[in-house]
Amino acid sequence: MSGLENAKKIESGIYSKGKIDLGSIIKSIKQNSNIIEAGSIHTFTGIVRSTSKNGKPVVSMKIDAYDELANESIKKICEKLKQREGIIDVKIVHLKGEFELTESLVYVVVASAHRKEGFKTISDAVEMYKEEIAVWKREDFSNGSSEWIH
Amino acid sequence: MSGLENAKKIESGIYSKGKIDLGSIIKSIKQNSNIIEAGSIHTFTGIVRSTSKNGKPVVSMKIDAYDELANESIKKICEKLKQREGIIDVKIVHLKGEFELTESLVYVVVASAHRKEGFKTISDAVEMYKEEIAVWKREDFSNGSSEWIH
Amino acid sequence: MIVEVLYFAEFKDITGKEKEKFELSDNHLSDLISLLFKKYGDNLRNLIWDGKLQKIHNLISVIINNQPIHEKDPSIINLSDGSTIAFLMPVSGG
Amino acid sequence: MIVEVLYFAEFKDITGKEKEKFELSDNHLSDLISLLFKKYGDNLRNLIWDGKLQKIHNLISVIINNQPIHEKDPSIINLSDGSTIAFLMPVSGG
Repeated sequence: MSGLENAKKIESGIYSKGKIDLGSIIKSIKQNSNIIEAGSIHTFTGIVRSTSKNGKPVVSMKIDAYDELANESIKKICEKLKQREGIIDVKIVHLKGEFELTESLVYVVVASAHRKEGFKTISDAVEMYKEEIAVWKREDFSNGSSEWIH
Repeated sequence: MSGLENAKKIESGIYSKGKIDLGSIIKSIKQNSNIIEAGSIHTFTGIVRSTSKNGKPVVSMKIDAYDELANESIKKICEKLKQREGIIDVKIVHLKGEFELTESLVYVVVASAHRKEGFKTISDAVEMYKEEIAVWKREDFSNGSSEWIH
Repeated sequence: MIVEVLYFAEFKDITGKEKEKFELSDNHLSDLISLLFKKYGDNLRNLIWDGKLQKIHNLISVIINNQPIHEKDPSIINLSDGSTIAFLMPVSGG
Repeated sequence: MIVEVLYFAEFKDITGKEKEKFELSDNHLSDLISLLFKKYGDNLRNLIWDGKLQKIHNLISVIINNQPIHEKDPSIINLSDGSTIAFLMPVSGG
């Protein structure tokens, strides 16, 4: 556990690529004063896939965000989910910038008393951020064309 | 991505506490040659909770394992789940030894093409290892007594 | 009066800018939209304008000073000096 | 012949050992079980023995050479020189 006491507290929100990684979010959640009530930590990491939904070969991706709006929606989602019985903490960190294949775009971390509510809540958190936060992704294809996804 | 190419390949199985962490399992999964087909990485970490199922205050925990049997069952579970459509990789690492509150006991990591099958498969992986692998946990209570859980 | 437009996603690609200031002669969003169409042409017009209904496309969110505006007729949306305006396409988180 | 018993969880706590060798005079599991009961008494007996049915408890898994044995009557389970034996309580992963 050495070093945990000094881990940086990480707020949910939009960050530039490279500013944050999954390990530091987990460390930050482990500093929550209620973390001893947690039995599990669940994470979701969205990464750049080499194929678009309609099967085109993707070579890179760009994420743009309206930080003020997105940060507000992300905080609302986290606060709402933290009200649930057995949910100790919820963090959503969405990165923006230019991304290569397999690079991480977004992290969601949930600490819960029991696994059942943890699995449910992390899945709900992902559906909510995909619907609600002011973030856009552009897929760049191998033929040189690009497309913003909506 | 620096350093990824040199990340150690980590096999699923039983390890002594301290031998492995979540970050190194994720790094290992990112070396899978099919990882570019993945759109999400899901993780589950079981940690020591300060309360037993029936409400007793827990101060520490011990995990014992029959390594040969447990390793075999873990590998079977991972191989079975990797057969599923859209599942790129599955790793289960169960630690053994003496654990303090909030320390990690077990890691499950799933890489999947789409989030839907990732959420389903990581939840199934957790239910399967809880039923099938030769691992036992003992809760140590604040009054000095202990109990193996079954 | 001066207002500022924030550009995201397609809008950033079309304009090549993150944001841009415009001087308006009246205080309706329609005035700003005419300037935008004049400067960036059909690429931008096709993105936000519903030519049939002569309104902003239903799927475009209009944001003024970080607040969503539900009205889609730009001639009855008021702006003030210093307002920030953004037109948002449907979101698509990573 | 010599066999080895592997102890896990409660069995490790009761015996204070990870594993232990025993010399058997015949090749049935019942011979080993008598030695275990003699050495470790009721603590161990209560864990594995169903006194009513005079068999190994249904919830105990008997493992010989890393293979589960489904028979619960120790007098018809054969051991060989060098066999490893374990009695397992129901599992409880972390």
